[in-house]
Amino acid sequence: MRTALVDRPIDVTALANEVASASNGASVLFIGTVRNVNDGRAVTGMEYTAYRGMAERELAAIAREASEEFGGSDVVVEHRLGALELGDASVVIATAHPHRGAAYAASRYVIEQLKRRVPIWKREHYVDGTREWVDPTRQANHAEQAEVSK
Amino acid sequence: MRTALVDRPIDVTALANEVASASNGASVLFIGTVRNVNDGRAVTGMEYTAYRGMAERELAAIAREASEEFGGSDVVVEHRLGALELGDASVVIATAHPHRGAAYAASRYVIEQLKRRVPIWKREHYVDGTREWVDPTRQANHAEQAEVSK
Amino acid sequence: MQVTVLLFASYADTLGTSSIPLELSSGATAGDALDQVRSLAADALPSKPLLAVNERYARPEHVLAAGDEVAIIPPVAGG
Amino acid sequence: MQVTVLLFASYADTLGTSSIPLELSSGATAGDALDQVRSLAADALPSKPLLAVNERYARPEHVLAAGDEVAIIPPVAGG
Repeated sequence: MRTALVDRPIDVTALANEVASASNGASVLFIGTVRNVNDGRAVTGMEYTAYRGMAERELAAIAREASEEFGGSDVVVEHRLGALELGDASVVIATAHPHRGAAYAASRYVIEQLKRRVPIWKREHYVDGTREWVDPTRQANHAEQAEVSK
Repeated sequence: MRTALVDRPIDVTALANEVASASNGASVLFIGTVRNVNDGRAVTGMEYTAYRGMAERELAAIAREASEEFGGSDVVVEHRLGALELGDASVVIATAHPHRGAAYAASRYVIEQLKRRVPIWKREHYVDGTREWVDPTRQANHAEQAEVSK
Repeated sequence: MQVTVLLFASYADTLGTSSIPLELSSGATAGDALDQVRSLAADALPSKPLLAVNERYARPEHVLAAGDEVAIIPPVAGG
Repeated sequence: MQVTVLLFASYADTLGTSSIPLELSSGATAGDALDQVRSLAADALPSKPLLAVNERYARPEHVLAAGDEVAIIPPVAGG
Protein backbone atom coordinates (compact mmCIF):
# COMPACT_ATOMS: atom_id res chain seq x y z
CA MET A 1 0.00 0.00 0.00
CA ARG A 2 1.32 3.41 -0.96
CA THR A 3 -0.21 6.83 -1.57
CA ALA A 4 1.48 10.01 -2.71
CA LEU A 5 0.97 13.51 -4.01
CA VAL A 6 3.42 14.05 -6.85
CA ASP A 7 4.64 17.04 -8.83
CA ARG A 8 5.62 15.10 -11.96
CA PRO A 9 3.77 12.96 -14.52
CA ILE A 10 2.33 9.72 -13.11
CA ASP A 11 3.87 6.52 -14.48
CA VAL A 12 0.83 4.28 -15.01
CA THR A 13 2.91 1.21 -15.86
CA ALA A 14 4.98 1.57 -12.70
CA LEU A 15 1.82 1.65 -10.57
CA ALA A 16 0.42 -1.39 -12.37
CA ASN A 17 3.65 -3.27 -11.69
CA GLU A 18 3.67 -2.14 -8.07
CA VAL A 19 0.39 -3.92 -7.25
CA ALA A 20 0.96 -6.90 -9.54
CA SER A 21 2.01 -10.12 -7.86
CA ALA A 22 1.78 -13.83 -8.59
CA SER A 23 -0.97 -14.20 -5.98
CA ASN A 24 -3.15 -11.39 -7.33
CA GLY A 25 -5.13 -12.59 -10.34
CA ALA A 26 -6.86 -9.26 -10.94
CA SER A 27 -5.61 -5.68 -11.12
CA VAL A 28 -7.76 -2.63 -11.76
CA LEU A 29 -6.32 0.74 -12.74
CA PHE A 30 -8.34 3.91 -12.64
CA ILE A 31 -6.85 6.81 -14.57
CA GLY A 32 -8.39 10.25 -14.25
CA THR A 33 -7.31 12.68 -16.95
CA VAL A 34 -7.83 16.36 -17.73
CA ARG A 35 -10.79 16.73 -20.07
CA ASN A 36 -11.19 19.33 -22.81
CA VAL A 37 -14.76 20.10 -21.72
CA ASN A 38 -16.15 20.45 -18.20
CA ASP A 39 -19.57 21.63 -17.22
CA GLY A 40 -20.10 22.73 -20.81
CA ARG A 41 -17.01 24.97 -21.10
CA ALA A 42 -13.95 24.41 -23.31
CA VAL A 43 -10.92 23.76 -21.10
CA THR A 44 -7.28 24.30 -22.12
CA GLY A 45 -5.51 23.21 -18.94
CA MET A 46 -5.76 22.63 -15.22
CA GLU A 47 -3.93 23.59 -12.06
CA TYR A 48 -4.10 21.36 -8.96
CA THR A 49 -3.31 22.51 -5.46
CA ALA A 50 -3.70 20.84 -2.07
CA TYR A 51 -3.56 21.21 1.69
CA ARG A 52 -0.61 18.95 1.37
CA GLY A 53 -0.20 17.39 4.81
CA MET A 54 -3.88 16.78 5.29
CA ALA A 55 -4.37 15.51 1.73
CA GLU A 56 -1.57 12.98 2.23
CA ARG A 57 -3.09 11.86 5.52
CA GLU A 58 -6.62 11.50 4.07
CA LEU A 59 -5.39 9.69 0.99
CA ALA A 60 -3.47 7.20 3.12
CA ALA A 61 -6.53 6.68 5.34
CA ILE A 62 -8.73 5.99 2.29
CA ALA A 63 -6.28 3.42 0.90
CA ARG A 64 -6.18 1.68 4.29
CA GLU A 65 -9.97 1.64 4.49
CA ALA A 66 -10.26 0.25 0.96
CA SER A 67 -7.82 -2.53 1.72
CA GLU A 68 -9.51 -3.42 5.02
CA GLU A 69 -13.01 -3.32 3.56
CA PHE A 70 -12.18 -5.30 0.42
CA GLY A 71 -10.27 -8.38 1.41
CA GLY A 72 -6.81 -6.96 1.90
CA SER A 73 -6.56 -5.57 -1.63
CA ASP A 74 -3.26 -4.00 -2.56
CA VAL A 75 -3.82 -0.28 -3.13
CA VAL A 76 -1.45 2.28 -4.66
CA VAL A 77 -2.57 5.83 -5.41
CA GLU A 78 -0.79 8.83 -6.87
CA HIS A 79 -2.43 12.23 -7.30
CA ARG A 80 -0.61 14.88 -9.27
CA LEU A 81 -0.39 18.55 -8.29
CA GLY A 82 0.66 21.62 -10.27
CA ALA A 83 -0.03 22.58 -13.88
CA LEU A 84 -1.51 19.85 -16.09
CA GLU A 85 -2.26 19.81 -19.78
CA LEU A 86 -5.22 18.22 -21.57
CA GLY A 87 -5.00 14.44 -21.42
CA ASP A 88 -2.51 14.41 -18.53
CA ALA A 89 -3.34 11.95 -15.75
CA SER A 90 -4.31 13.78 -12.56
CA VAL A 91 -4.86 10.62 -10.52
CA VAL A 92 -4.05 6.94 -10.92
CA ILE A 93 -5.46 4.29 -8.57
CA ALA A 94 -4.08 0.76 -8.81
CA THR A 95 -5.73 -2.05 -6.88
CA ALA A 96 -5.11 -5.79 -6.96
CA HIS A 97 -6.56 -8.88 -5.33
CA PRO A 98 -6.74 -12.61 -6.03
CA HIS A 99 -10.36 -12.02 -7.16
CA ARG A 100 -11.66 -9.28 -9.44
CA GLY A 101 -14.71 -8.24 -7.39
CA ALA A 102 -12.54 -6.94 -4.57
CA ALA A 103 -10.13 -5.19 -6.93
CA TYR A 104 -12.98 -3.32 -8.66
CA ALA A 105 -14.70 -2.45 -5.37
CA ALA A 106 -11.52 -1.14 -3.77
CA SER A 107 -10.80 0.99 -6.86
CA ARG A 108 -14.26 2.51 -6.83
CA TYR A 109 -14.12 3.15 -3.09
CA VAL A 110 -10.86 5.07 -3.39
CA ILE A 111 -11.98 7.39 -6.18
CA GLU A 112 -15.37 8.14 -4.59
CA GLN A 113 -13.85 8.88 -1.18
CA LEU A 114 -10.98 10.84 -2.72
CA LYS A 115 -13.43 13.14 -4.47
CA ARG A 116 -15.39 13.59 -1.25
CA ARG A 117 -12.68 13.98 1.40
CA VAL A 118 -9.20 14.77 0.12
CA PRO A 119 -8.43 18.52 0.30
CA ILE A 120 -7.32 19.06 -3.29
CA TRP A 121 -8.58 21.84 -5.52
CA LYS A 122 -8.34 22.53 -9.20
CA ARG A 123 -8.49 25.67 -11.28
CA GLU A 124 -9.59 25.29 -14.86
CA HIS A 125 -8.14 27.42 -17.62
CA TYR A 126 -10.63 28.18 -20.37
CA VAL A 127 -10.28 28.92 -24.07
CA ASP A 128 -11.25 32.56 -23.48
CA GLY A 129 -8.26 33.04 -21.15
CA THR A 130 -10.25 33.06 -17.90
CA ARG A 131 -9.55 30.70 -14.99
CA GLU A 132 -11.89 29.42 -12.34
CA TRP A 133 -11.74 27.20 -9.25
CA VAL A 134 -13.93 24.14 -9.78
CA ASP A 135 -16.74 23.79 -7.26
CA PRO A 136 -18.33 20.33 -7.66
CA THR A 137 -21.20 21.30 -5.36
CA ARG A 138 -22.12 24.15 -7.70
CA GLN A 139 -21.67 21.97 -10.81
CA ALA A 140 -24.16 19.49 -9.39
CA ASN A 141 -26.69 22.31 -9.14
CA HIS A 142 -26.04 23.32 -12.74
CA ALA A 143 -26.56 19.74 -13.84
CA GLU A 144 -29.81 19.53 -11.90
CA GLN A 145 -31.06 22.76 -13.39
CA ALA A 146 -30.14 21.51 -16.84
CA GLU A 147 -32.10 18.34 -16.12
CA VAL A 148 -35.13 20.31 -14.99
CA SER A 149 -35.02 22.66 -17.98
CA LYS A 150 -35.02 19.79 -20.51
CA MET B 1 -13.27 -0.08 -30.22
CA ARG B 2 -10.96 -3.01 -30.88
CA THR B 3 -10.78 -6.60 -29.66
CA ALA B 4 -8.15 -9.22 -30.43
CA LEU B 5 -6.77 -12.60 -29.50
CA VAL B 6 -2.99 -12.29 -29.41
CA ASP B 7 -0.09 -14.74 -29.23
CA ARG B 8 2.40 -12.33 -27.62
CA PRO B 9 2.58 -10.39 -24.34
CA ILE B 10 -0.11 -7.71 -23.94
CA ASP B 11 1.19 -4.13 -23.82
CA VAL B 12 -0.89 -2.57 -21.03
CA THR B 13 0.39 0.95 -21.66
CA ALA B 14 -0.49 0.74 -25.36
CA LEU B 15 -4.06 -0.23 -24.51
CA ALA B 16 -4.34 2.59 -21.98
CA ASN B 17 -3.15 5.06 -24.60
CA GLU B 18 -5.51 3.61 -27.19
CA VAL B 19 -8.64 4.53 -25.19
CA ALA B 20 -7.26 7.78 -23.77
CA SER B 21 -8.51 10.98 -25.37
CA ALA B 22 -8.96 14.58 -24.34
CA SER B 23 -12.72 14.10 -24.08
CA ASN B 24 -12.53 11.01 -21.84
CA GLY B 25 -11.89 12.03 -18.24
CA ALA B 26 -11.84 8.47 -16.90
CA SER B 27 -10.12 5.29 -18.03
CA VAL B 28 -10.37 1.91 -16.33
CA LEU B 29 -7.97 -0.94 -17.03
CA PHE B 30 -8.67 -4.48 -15.93
CA ILE B 31 -5.65 -6.77 -15.99
CA GLY B 32 -6.13 -10.49 -15.42
CA THR B 33 -2.93 -12.34 -14.60
CA VAL B 34 -1.90 -15.96 -14.06
CA ARG B 35 -2.03 -16.73 -10.35
CA ASN B 36 0.28 -19.05 -8.45
CA VAL B 37 -2.64 -20.70 -6.68
CA ASN B 38 -6.01 -21.68 -8.08
CA ASP B 39 -8.70 -23.70 -6.37
CA GLY B 40 -6.17 -24.52 -3.65
CA ARG B 41 -3.47 -25.99 -5.93
CA ALA B 42 -0.01 -24.55 -6.59
CA VAL B 43 0.20 -23.47 -10.23
CA THR B 44 3.42 -23.08 -12.24
CA GLY B 45 2.01 -21.94 -15.57
CA MET B 46 -0.98 -21.82 -17.86
CA GLU B 47 -1.87 -22.66 -21.42
CA TYR B 48 -4.73 -20.84 -23.19
CA THR B 49 -6.49 -22.13 -26.26
CA ALA B 50 -9.58 -20.93 -28.12
CA TYR B 51 -12.13 -21.65 -30.80
CA ARG B 52 -10.49 -18.77 -32.52
CA GLY B 53 -13.05 -17.52 -35.02
CA MET B 54 -15.93 -17.78 -32.61
CA ALA B 55 -13.96 -16.29 -29.72
CA GLU B 56 -13.06 -13.26 -31.84
CA ARG B 57 -16.68 -12.85 -32.86
CA GLU B 58 -18.01 -13.11 -29.28
CA LEU B 59 -15.37 -10.78 -27.90
CA ALA B 60 -16.22 -8.16 -30.52
CA ALA B 61 -19.93 -8.54 -29.76
CA ILE B 62 -19.29 -8.06 -26.03
CA ALA B 63 -17.26 -4.89 -26.61
CA ARG B 64 -20.04 -3.51 -28.82
CA GLU B 65 -22.67 -4.32 -26.20
CA ALA B 66 -20.60 -2.68 -23.45
CA SER B 67 -20.18 0.48 -25.47
CA GLU B 68 -23.86 0.65 -26.40
CA GLU B 69 -25.07 -0.06 -22.89
CA PHE B 70 -22.68 2.34 -21.15
CA GLY B 71 -22.86 5.66 -22.93
CA GLY B 72 -20.63 4.99 -25.91
CA SER B 73 -17.60 4.05 -23.83
CA ASP B 74 -14.42 3.34 -25.74
CA VAL B 75 -13.56 -0.33 -25.29
CA VAL B 76 -10.35 -2.15 -26.23
CA VAL B 77 -9.74 -5.77 -25.24
CA GLU B 78 -6.86 -8.16 -25.82
CA HIS B 79 -6.86 -11.78 -24.67
CA ARG B 80 -3.67 -13.76 -24.90
CA LEU B 81 -3.42 -17.36 -26.09
CA GLY B 82 -0.62 -19.93 -25.80
CA ALA B 83 1.77 -20.64 -22.94
CA LEU B 84 1.80 -18.10 -20.10
CA GLU B 85 3.99 -17.85 -17.03
CA LEU B 86 3.02 -16.79 -13.52
CA GLY B 87 2.20 -13.09 -13.42
CA ASP B 88 1.71 -12.80 -17.18
CA ALA B 89 -1.40 -10.86 -18.23
CA SER B 90 -3.93 -13.17 -19.88
CA VAL B 91 -6.47 -10.43 -20.55
CA VAL B 92 -6.47 -6.63 -20.52
CA ILE B 93 -9.67 -4.60 -20.85
CA ALA B 94 -9.37 -0.85 -21.35
CA THR B 95 -12.47 1.33 -21.19
CA ALA B 96 -12.83 5.11 -21.22
CA HIS B 97 -15.63 7.62 -20.98
CA PRO B 98 -16.08 11.27 -20.00
CA HIS B 99 -17.49 10.02 -16.65
CA ARG B 100 -16.06 7.30 -14.44
CA GLY B 101 -19.31 5.42 -13.72
CA ALA B 102 -19.66 4.36 -17.34
CA ALA B 103 -15.98 3.41 -17.66
CA TYR B 104 -16.18 1.13 -14.59
CA ALA B 105 -19.49 -0.40 -15.66
CA ALA B 106 -18.28 -1.13 -19.19
CA SER B 107 -15.11 -2.75 -17.81
CA ARG B 108 -17.06 -4.98 -15.46
CA TYR B 109 -19.54 -5.95 -18.17
CA VAL B 110 -16.77 -7.06 -20.52
CA ILE B 111 -14.96 -9.30 -18.01
CA GLU B 112 -18.17 -10.93 -16.71
CA GLN B 113 -19.47 -11.65 -20.21
CA LEU B 114 -16.07 -12.77 -21.43
CA LYS B 115 -15.88 -15.36 -18.67
CA ARG B 116 -19.40 -16.55 -19.50
CA ARG B 117 -19.46 -16.61 -23.30
CA VAL B 118 -16.10 -16.48 -25.04
CA PRO B 119 -14.90 -19.97 -26.06
CA ILE B 120 -11.46 -19.89 -24.49
CA TRP B 121 -10.02 -22.66 -22.32
CA LYS B 122 -7.04 -22.89 -20.06
CA ARG B 123 -4.93 -25.76 -18.85
CA GLU B 124 -3.12 -25.29 -15.58
CA HIS B 125 0.31 -26.76 -14.96
CA TYR B 126 0.85 -27.78 -11.35
CA VAL B 127 3.94 -28.05 -9.19
CA ASP B 128 3.68 -31.86 -9.24
CA GLY B 129 4.04 -31.89 -13.04
CA THR B 130 0.40 -32.67 -13.81
CA ARG B 131 -1.80 -30.52 -16.06
CA GLU B 132 -5.53 -30.04 -16.02
CA TRP B 133 -8.17 -28.17 -18.01
CA VAL B 134 -9.89 -25.64 -15.77
CA ASP B 135 -13.62 -26.17 -15.39
CA PRO B 136 -15.14 -23.14 -13.64
CA THR B 137 -18.46 -24.96 -13.20
CA ARG B 138 -16.72 -27.70 -11.24
CA GLN B 139 -14.60 -25.21 -9.23
CA ALA B 140 -17.83 -23.55 -8.06
CA ASN B 141 -18.93 -26.92 -6.71
CA HIS B 142 -15.62 -27.43 -4.92
CA ALA B 143 -15.95 -24.01 -3.34
CA GLU B 144 -19.48 -24.78 -2.22
CA GLN B 145 -18.44 -28.11 -0.74
CA ALA B 146 -15.58 -26.40 1.05
CA GLU B 147 -18.07 -23.90 2.45
CA VAL B 148 -20.38 -26.65 3.63
CA SER B 149 -17.56 -28.65 5.22
CA LYS B 150 -16.38 -25.68 7.30
CA MET C 1 -24.90 -34.58 -45.99
CA GLN C 2 -21.52 -34.00 -44.42
CA VAL C 3 -20.78 -31.70 -41.47
CA THR C 4 -17.65 -31.15 -39.39
CA VAL C 5 -17.69 -31.46 -35.62
CA LEU C 6 -15.03 -29.49 -33.73
CA LEU C 7 -13.76 -30.50 -30.30
CA PHE C 8 -11.71 -28.40 -27.88
CA ALA C 9 -9.69 -28.66 -24.70
CA SER C 10 -10.79 -31.57 -22.48
CA TYR C 11 -13.28 -32.83 -25.09
CA ALA C 12 -10.54 -32.99 -27.74
CA ASP C 13 -8.39 -34.91 -25.25
CA THR C 14 -11.24 -37.32 -24.54
CA LEU C 15 -11.85 -38.04 -28.24
CA GLY C 16 -8.17 -37.87 -29.19
CA THR C 17 -8.95 -35.47 -32.01
CA SER C 18 -10.10 -31.90 -32.54
CA SER C 19 -12.17 -32.46 -35.67
CA ILE C 20 -14.52 -35.24 -36.81
CA PRO C 21 -16.27 -35.38 -40.21
CA LEU C 22 -19.81 -36.76 -39.84
CA GLU C 23 -22.25 -38.12 -42.43
CA LEU C 24 -25.81 -37.17 -41.35
CA SER C 25 -29.19 -37.59 -43.00
CA SER C 26 -30.99 -34.48 -44.24
CA GLY C 27 -32.87 -32.70 -41.44
CA ALA C 28 -30.42 -33.78 -38.77
CA THR C 29 -29.88 -31.39 -35.86
CA ALA C 30 -26.89 -30.19 -33.85
CA GLY C 31 -28.12 -32.52 -31.10
CA ASP C 32 -27.99 -35.46 -33.54
CA ALA C 33 -24.37 -34.60 -34.35
CA LEU C 34 -23.61 -34.48 -30.64
CA ASP C 35 -25.22 -37.89 -30.07
CA GLN C 36 -23.11 -39.47 -32.80
CA VAL C 37 -19.91 -38.04 -31.34
CA ARG C 38 -20.90 -39.12 -27.83
CA SER C 39 -21.42 -42.68 -29.04
CA LEU C 40 -17.86 -42.62 -30.48
CA ALA C 41 -16.58 -41.62 -27.05
CA ALA C 42 -18.57 -44.21 -25.11
CA ASP C 43 -20.62 -41.33 -23.69
CA ALA C 44 -17.54 -39.80 -22.00
CA LEU C 45 -18.81 -36.38 -23.06
CA PRO C 46 -21.57 -34.76 -21.00
CA SER C 47 -25.10 -35.12 -22.37
CA LYS C 48 -25.90 -31.39 -22.60
CA PRO C 49 -22.76 -29.40 -23.42
CA LEU C 50 -22.98 -26.00 -25.10
CA LEU C 51 -23.14 -26.25 -28.87
CA ALA C 52 -22.28 -23.83 -31.64
CA VAL C 53 -23.04 -23.93 -35.33
CA ASN C 54 -20.83 -21.88 -37.66
CA GLU C 55 -19.31 -19.95 -34.74
CA ARG C 56 -22.57 -19.03 -33.02
CA TYR C 57 -24.14 -20.64 -29.97
CA ALA C 58 -27.03 -22.89 -31.06
CA ARG C 59 -29.68 -25.08 -29.45
CA PRO C 60 -29.66 -28.87 -29.92
CA GLU C 61 -32.78 -28.51 -32.10
CA HIS C 62 -30.88 -26.34 -34.61
CA VAL C 63 -31.30 -28.01 -38.04
CA LEU C 64 -28.00 -28.45 -39.85
CA ALA C 65 -27.11 -27.80 -43.48
CA ALA C 66 -24.42 -29.54 -45.51
CA GLY C 67 -20.96 -28.15 -44.72
CA ASP C 68 -21.95 -26.76 -41.32
CA GLU C 69 -19.31 -26.52 -38.61
CA VAL C 70 -20.69 -27.88 -35.32
CA ALA C 71 -18.66 -27.16 -32.20
CA ILE C 72 -19.04 -28.94 -28.86
CA ILE C 73 -18.02 -26.35 -26.31
CA PRO C 74 -16.53 -27.37 -22.95
CA PRO C 75 -17.15 -25.03 -19.99
CA VAL C 76 -15.36 -21.84 -21.02
CA ALA C 77 -12.52 -20.56 -18.85
CA GLY C 78 -11.23 -17.36 -20.40
CA GLY C 79 -10.02 -14.32 -18.53
CA MET D 1 -3.68 32.37 22.57
CA GLN D 2 -2.52 32.39 18.98
CA VAL D 3 -3.66 30.04 16.21
CA THR D 4 -3.02 30.02 12.47
CA VAL D 5 -5.85 29.94 9.95
CA LEU D 6 -5.06 28.46 6.54
CA LEU D 7 -6.94 29.39 3.39
CA PHE D 8 -6.90 27.59 0.04
CA ALA D 9 -7.96 27.99 -3.55
CA SER D 10 -10.94 30.35 -3.97
CA TYR D 11 -10.93 31.26 -0.27
CA ALA D 12 -7.26 32.28 -0.43
CA ASP D 13 -8.09 34.39 -3.51
CA THR D 14 -11.00 36.03 -1.66
CA LEU D 15 -8.85 36.94 1.37
CA GLY D 16 -5.75 37.69 -0.69
CA THR D 17 -3.67 35.46 1.57
CA SER D 18 -3.24 31.79 2.40
CA SER D 19 -2.44 32.15 6.09
CA ILE D 20 -3.75 34.42 8.86
CA PRO D 21 -2.45 34.50 12.46
CA LEU D 22 -5.31 35.03 14.91
CA GLU D 23 -5.32 36.03 18.57
CA LEU D 24 -8.21 34.22 20.32
CA SER D 25 -9.31 34.04 23.93
CA SER D 26 -8.94 30.75 25.78
CA GLY D 27 -11.78 28.32 25.07
CA ALA D 28 -12.35 29.66 21.56
CA THR D 29 -13.58 27.19 18.97
CA ALA D 30 -12.84 26.50 15.30
CA GLY D 31 -16.15 28.25 14.57
CA ASP D 32 -14.93 31.35 16.42
CA ALA D 33 -11.80 31.39 14.27
CA LEU D 34 -13.97 31.09 11.17
CA ASP D 35 -16.19 33.98 12.29
CA GLN D 36 -13.18 36.25 12.78
CA VAL D 37 -11.85 35.43 9.32
CA ARG D 38 -15.28 35.92 7.76
CA SER D 39 -15.52 39.38 9.31
CA LEU D 40 -12.15 40.24 7.70
CA ALA D 41 -13.60 39.23 4.33
CA ALA D 42 -16.88 41.13 4.75
CA ASP D 43 -18.61 37.74 4.97
CA ALA D 44 -17.48 36.79 1.42
CA LEU D 45 -16.79 33.27 2.74
CA PRO D 46 -19.71 30.88 3.18
CA SER D 47 -21.08 30.57 6.71
CA LYS D 48 -20.63 26.81 7.07
CA PRO D 49 -17.56 25.66 5.15
CA LEU D 50 -15.72 22.48 6.10
CA LEU D 51 -13.14 23.04 8.80
CA ALA D 52 -10.04 21.14 9.83
CA VAL D 53 -7.88 21.43 12.92
CA ASN D 54 -4.31 20.15 12.70
CA GLU D 55 -5.00 18.34 9.40
CA ARG D 56 -8.17 16.55 10.53
CA TYR D 57 -11.75 17.47 9.75
CA ALA D 58 -13.34 19.12 12.81
CA ARG D 59 -16.72 20.50 13.85
CA PRO D 60 -17.20 24.26 14.53
CA GLU D 61 -17.57 23.40 18.25
CA HIS D 62 -14.04 21.95 18.36
CA VAL D 63 -12.18 23.81 21.14
CA LEU D 64 -8.81 25.14 20.02
CA ALA D 65 -5.46 25.06 21.78
CA ALA D 66 -2.61 27.54 21.39
CA GLY D 67 -0.65 26.87 18.20
CA ASP D 68 -3.44 24.99 16.46
CA GLU D 69 -3.63 25.08 12.69
CA VAL D 70 -7.22 25.77 11.58
CA ALA D 71 -8.01 25.24 7.91
CA ILE D 72 -11.07 26.56 6.11
CA ILE D 73 -11.70 24.02 3.37
CA PRO D 74 -13.39 25.04 0.10
CA PRO D 75 -15.43 22.34 -1.70
CA VAL D 76 -12.80 19.75 -2.61
CA ALA D 77 -12.26 18.93 -6.29
CA GLY D 78 -9.58 16.26 -6.50
CA GLY D 79 -9.50 13.40 -8.95
